[in-house]
Amino acid sequence: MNLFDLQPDEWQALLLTLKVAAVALAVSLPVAVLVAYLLARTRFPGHGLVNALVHLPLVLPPVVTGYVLLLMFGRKGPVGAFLSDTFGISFAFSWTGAALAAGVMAFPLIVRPIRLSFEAVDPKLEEAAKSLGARRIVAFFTVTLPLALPGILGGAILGFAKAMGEFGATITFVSNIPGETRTLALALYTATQTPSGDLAAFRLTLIAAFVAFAALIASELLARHLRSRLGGADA
Amino acid sequence: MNLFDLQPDEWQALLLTLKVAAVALAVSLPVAVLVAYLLARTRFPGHGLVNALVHLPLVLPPVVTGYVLLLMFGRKGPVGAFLSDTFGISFAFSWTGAALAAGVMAFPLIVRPIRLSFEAVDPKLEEAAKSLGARRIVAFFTVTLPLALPGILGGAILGFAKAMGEFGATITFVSNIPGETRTLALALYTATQTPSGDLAAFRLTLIAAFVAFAALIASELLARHLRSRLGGADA
Amino acid sequence: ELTVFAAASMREAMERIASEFESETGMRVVFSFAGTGTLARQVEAGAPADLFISADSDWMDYVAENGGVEPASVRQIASNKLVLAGPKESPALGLNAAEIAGFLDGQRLAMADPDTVPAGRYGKAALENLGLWQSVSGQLAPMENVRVALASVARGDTPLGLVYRTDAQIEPNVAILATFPDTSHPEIRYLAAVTEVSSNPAADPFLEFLTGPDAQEILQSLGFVTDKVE
Amino acid sequence: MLDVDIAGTVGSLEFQARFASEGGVTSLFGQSGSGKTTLTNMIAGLLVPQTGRISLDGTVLFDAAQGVNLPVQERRIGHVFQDARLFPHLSVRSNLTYARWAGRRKGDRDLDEVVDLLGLSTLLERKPGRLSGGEKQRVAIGRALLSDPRLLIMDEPLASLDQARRNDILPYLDRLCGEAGIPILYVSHSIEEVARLSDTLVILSDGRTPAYGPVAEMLTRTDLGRATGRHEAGALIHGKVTGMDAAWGLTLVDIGGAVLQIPDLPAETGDTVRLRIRARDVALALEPPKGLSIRNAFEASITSISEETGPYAEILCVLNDQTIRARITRASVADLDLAAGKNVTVLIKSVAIDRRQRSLV
Amino acid sequence: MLDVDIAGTVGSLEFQARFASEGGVTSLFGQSGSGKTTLTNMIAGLLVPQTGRISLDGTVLFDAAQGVNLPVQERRIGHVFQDARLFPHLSVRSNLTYARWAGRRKGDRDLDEVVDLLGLSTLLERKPGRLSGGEKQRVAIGRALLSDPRLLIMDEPLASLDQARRNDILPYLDRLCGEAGIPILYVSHSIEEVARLSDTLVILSDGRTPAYGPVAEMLTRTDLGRATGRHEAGALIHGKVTGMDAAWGLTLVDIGGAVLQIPDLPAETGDTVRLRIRARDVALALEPPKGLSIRNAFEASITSISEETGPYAEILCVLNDQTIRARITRASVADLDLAAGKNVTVLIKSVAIDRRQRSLV
Ligand SMILES: Nc1ncnc2c1ncn2[C@@H]1O[C@H](COP(=O)(O)OP(=O)(O)OP(=O)(O)O)[C@@H](O)[C@H]1O
Ligand SMILES: Nc1ncnc2c1ncn2[C@@H]1O[C@H](COP(=O)(O)OP(=O)(O)OP(=O)(O)O)[C@@H](O)[C@H]1O
Ligand SMILES: [Mg+2]
Ligand SMILES: [Mg+2]
Repeated sequence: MNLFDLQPDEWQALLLTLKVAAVALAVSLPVAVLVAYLLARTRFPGHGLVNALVHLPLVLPPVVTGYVLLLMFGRKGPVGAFLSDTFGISFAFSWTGAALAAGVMAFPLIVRPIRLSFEAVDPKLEEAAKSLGARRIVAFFTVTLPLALPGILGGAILGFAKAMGEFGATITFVSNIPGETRTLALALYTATQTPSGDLAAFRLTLIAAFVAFAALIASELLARHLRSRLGGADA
Repeated sequence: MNLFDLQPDEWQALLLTLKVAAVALAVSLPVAVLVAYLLARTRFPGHGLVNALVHLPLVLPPVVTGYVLLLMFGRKGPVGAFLSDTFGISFAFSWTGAALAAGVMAFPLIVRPIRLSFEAVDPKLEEAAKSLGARRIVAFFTVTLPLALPGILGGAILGFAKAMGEFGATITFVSNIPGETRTLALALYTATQTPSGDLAAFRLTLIAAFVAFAALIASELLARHLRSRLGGADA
Repeated sequence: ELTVFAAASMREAMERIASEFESETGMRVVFSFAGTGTLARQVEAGAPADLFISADSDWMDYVAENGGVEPASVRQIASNKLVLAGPKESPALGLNAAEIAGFLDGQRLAMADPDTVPAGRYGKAALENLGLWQSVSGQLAPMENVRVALASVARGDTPLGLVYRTDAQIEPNVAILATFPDTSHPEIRYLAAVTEVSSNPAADPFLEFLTGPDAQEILQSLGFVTDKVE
Repeated sequence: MLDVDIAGTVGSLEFQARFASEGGVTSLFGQSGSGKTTLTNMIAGLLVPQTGRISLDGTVLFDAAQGVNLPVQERRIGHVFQDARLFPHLSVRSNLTYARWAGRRKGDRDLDEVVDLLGLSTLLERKPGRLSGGEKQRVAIGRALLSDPRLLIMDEPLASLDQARRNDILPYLDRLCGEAGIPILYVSHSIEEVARLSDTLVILSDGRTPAYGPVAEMLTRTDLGRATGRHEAGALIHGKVTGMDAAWGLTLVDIGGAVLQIPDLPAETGDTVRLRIRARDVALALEPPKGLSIRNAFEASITSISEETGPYAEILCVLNDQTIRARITRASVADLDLAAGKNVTVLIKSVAIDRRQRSLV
Repeated sequence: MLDVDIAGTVGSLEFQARFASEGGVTSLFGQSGSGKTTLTNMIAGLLVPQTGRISLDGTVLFDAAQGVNLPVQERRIGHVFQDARLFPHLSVRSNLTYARWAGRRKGDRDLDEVVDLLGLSTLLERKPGRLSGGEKQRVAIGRALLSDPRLLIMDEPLASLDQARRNDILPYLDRLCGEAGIPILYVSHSIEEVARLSDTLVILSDGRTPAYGPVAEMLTRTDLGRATGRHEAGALIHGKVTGMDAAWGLTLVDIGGAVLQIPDLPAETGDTVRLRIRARDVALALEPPKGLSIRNAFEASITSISEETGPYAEILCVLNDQTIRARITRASVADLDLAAGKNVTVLIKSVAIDRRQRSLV
């Protein structure tokens, strides 16, 4: 068995992992940007509570988060039942559920760097935008957001990496179903469950590391590009 | 059983968790600051490799990281054997090992926000410091580091939360020994693994959430203080 | 296509049985392996599983009571033995405090977590029953599952592990140093049942197949005890 | 037009400002730290005063009593900030046109025209981080000019520009104000610029506005010496262009009772012009001198002589009802035996009244 | 003292600069975007030229051929940046003393003295974010002054300061240079400042240094009109204080062949002084006039008359070997029938030569 020849089930797990991580990121990133902006630039009642909720998945063991998701979004859970009855959307034991778990677990990691970046954008530039007639939302999209891009990228890469490696919440929430929810991390776990699985586990580790490495390189290149767009200096 | 009366074993787990998270943070934060600075401000051969290594614990399932730690720092592992022979330090099955696992897992989360903050410090201010006679290291400690404090705080709070909640690597590396390595996360997991453990799990969740909440509030206050020290505006 | 939620420790056996079943009936079986507790809660939550295979009777009772599986369909498919595993070429060990303490020599005894993993609960019961709990409980290394405990012994991080016979048998780097008498612990029962949500016509045949001669032979070859199967 | 009467506390500054201006250029003049930027920020809506009222052209921008506080983006005030505040991620071109594509301000001012005026044509694709100090400031000016403002606030916009560039920009601002009718609120340390450009002068001192009024009046007030800077004291006189001397490039301006010859004045016969004549450029003689290169000499009578401490004396002379201010040594006052009521010949070098010293009214 | 001969490319600018100065104040003068900041950054070590050599006081700071490139922190150059670059997290006091506690620069200049000079005493505990524009700039000046520099680079340091404050700071820089012997490299757009302060003037234009030399010489060069700004053209003359007229507050300065009366000159009998006399302040007469408030009149002979286009003529006169420059209308040249070689009476108002126009040598 050649080390660099992926088996069909490895391919499956790899593609599934990329799909899950990508969808998790795609869905949670906009929400994270919004939450980060609210946390950074506004004071509202419940500010502290939102902040704490965002961080909760980090503090709790993933199994608990997965269990909470199961209780909420499971077939019989209040949210799950509602979504399934109203929109026909079901997260239970499907890759969408894996993406949900990955997204929730990655959320705090995405929010924090973005929030820091928003806080670092000089409000004077937003004032300048407003004095030129831009409404708050326009100023946000034309000034604040572009200037916070390095942080958004940083948050995204942390979140993507986390989503790729998420294990505990995923296996608890959507179980370990091949082709549906068995991502690389879960396949790796499965491999370790038999004595003969060491080689398979090693191969899977390499695959995961390789993908992560590729994603990081891409993000570094993008970050460098972003920085050079700023002309290497502040105005 | 009163909900707010902690049981002795809950107390034990809580204190252990705080100890483990605090030590993990105390040890990894300085290293993270150094690594973040190198990644942000220098180009050296192996830059990409270091960056990838830092993120690896995030991408791999925690169990794998725990397993690697076991291979390296276990009694028979190369580093573990060396440390134990030379300094009599052993990480195996002790709370120090839990701190090591928590530190390693939290590391990427700490590095990223700090790195972003370093990148956001205007190099022109460092130039100004040098023109006033400050050597690079002095400029770092008097200008760059203080200006990156919000990011360092942000990284620290992410890292602390992660260290508090770390589960997979810890249980794999140092097992789940009450009083020694059974942190809140492991105790919580333990509770969920028995059919009758729901109430205990709920209590532990509350405790963990409460501690995290307290830590977040503290960090927010500190961050606000930092920002107000800057007079609310850039120079 | 049949979906089976099975305890992770059964992986090797289940995959072999499934391929046998597939070649006989043409029905594909898909497994989700995880800890018994995890799976039990999922089955309770209405997971799209047809069969649930538990490594623990308490969890199966729990699921049956909470309407996860059809209580009438629960059946035992195998049982197991507990052993003490040590490095290869170690001498056999007597199940008494002195010998065990001597062998451990201050190091830890790896076993599945008595608080979370069925294997750990059985192990604890056995140790208590033999009057050994007092002396070793301070020296335990409770692991997330049996495989991790066994690997720890195989690597030499711990000199001794209390594990299932099935696991110890396949691991080439360890030897079985002692076997616990069946009477020292509650019977280690592997139970299978059809879930409430299953409407798959192949569920019953597979359940049947598990207790059939082909499956039992496979289980036996992997070290499971099959003589008590109904 | 612009009516301001506000008060509040900003940091350590007790702020209280009151002035009104009738359009044209209103200059804010005061020492560093006197509150000029604070005042402009309040008018722009970036800072909120505690009490008072600001109205522009009949629109109430702020009224504490009525709870009105128009948001910045609805005030339509073009703001050239003291620090340029360019958008570092946008090219110079996108910075200049920001108000159009992000602020939905149309405006009919031509981008090319502004780019030419400010000499930015080779810089359009650059990011602000790669501009020099003066270039940044010019982009900031252009950005505000192109935002179709109802009022233009300029906080020391020309501080780091060279004289040649200032000489290009100032007449443009003049035109903007005159032709397009956009009032300008101008912050400057240079009394030359202020005199050259302003219609109304507002003095700021320690967060207060001790005086404001038409610039001609303000510049002849001797009690404001400290604020306006004695060296730069002078007077504004009005005149009417009566003809040209094309051969020598001189324009003849009738100031009522005398005709001045002024080089290089871009005005037509019939125009009314405003000339600022600095006290230090005016000499006095007992009788019209002969064989002198100074071309403008006319008789006027001394209305007052204020002998300050030090070697200087300030003399106000009146010709018809125009006031001229002269600054000579006390020694000369004594030598020539000058006194109030006496008639003297006022001498003004033609070249002293140059392009920077006058403005079309 | 400071020897610069460097070349390189920065962004779109082809850079090539060569000049030498013998200490004192060296001014860099040029339009916005001409490369002044770039040049100062190269001297400070913040930008590295491709080729060439920079030496200061015998120490080689940079030499491409020898591979020498002294790091910024070892050059001991106090730098007042065009953008203030204050440390936003430090109080004004900590900013001012940064070089002492972080740069291990001792220096014997007194903090209080600098704080007083710059009027910062009430601001010491503030953070830079709460300062006005001019206040920031003053802190930046103070910080550089207190860094015990071997050379002081000041990039448009007074751009946003009012006249009164400038008048306080300029003499201090003078003293710094004269008494403490610290050379200053001064970037400015104001020819007044440059003339007032400089010993050497370096003209920068499009990244090149077309001319440099002693300031007196440079200011009388008519070929540099565009660079120095015609309006501000003038000449420097040297003189010796021969006495005081205490009653009238006038100082008598012998310029060799004539004695000028100058108000308010802070000099002692016996001092040598340098006076800048702007061409526009000089009038010419055919014979010594009577009854005129202009006190300084002396005979000189015309060496050249350059009639430019437009209404003006530039006339150089010489008295002994001092050159005086006058600017009058072409009309007057014709009226008075002036020509090279002719003797005329030069008239200079005493008040025109005021405190801003002269410097102790
Ligand atoms: N955020 C702030 N907090 C506290 N004090 C402030 C703040 N901003 C400005 N000040 C103070 O208010 C006063 C007025 O500041 P302002 O910026 O309006 O001055 P300015 O007239 O524009 O001065 P400059 O000509 O130097 O720009 C100054 O003394 C300044 O120190
Ligand atoms: N980082 C950069 N990249 C590209 N071009 C630059 C960069 N910095 C400056 N320039 C260009 O180099 C030229 C010289 O810039 P420099 O800052 O030295 O000008 P300056 O003489 O100081 O002008 P000012 O008086 O406006 O401050 C300018 O045309 C500027 O646009
Ligand atoms: Mg200001
Ligand atoms: Mg510059």
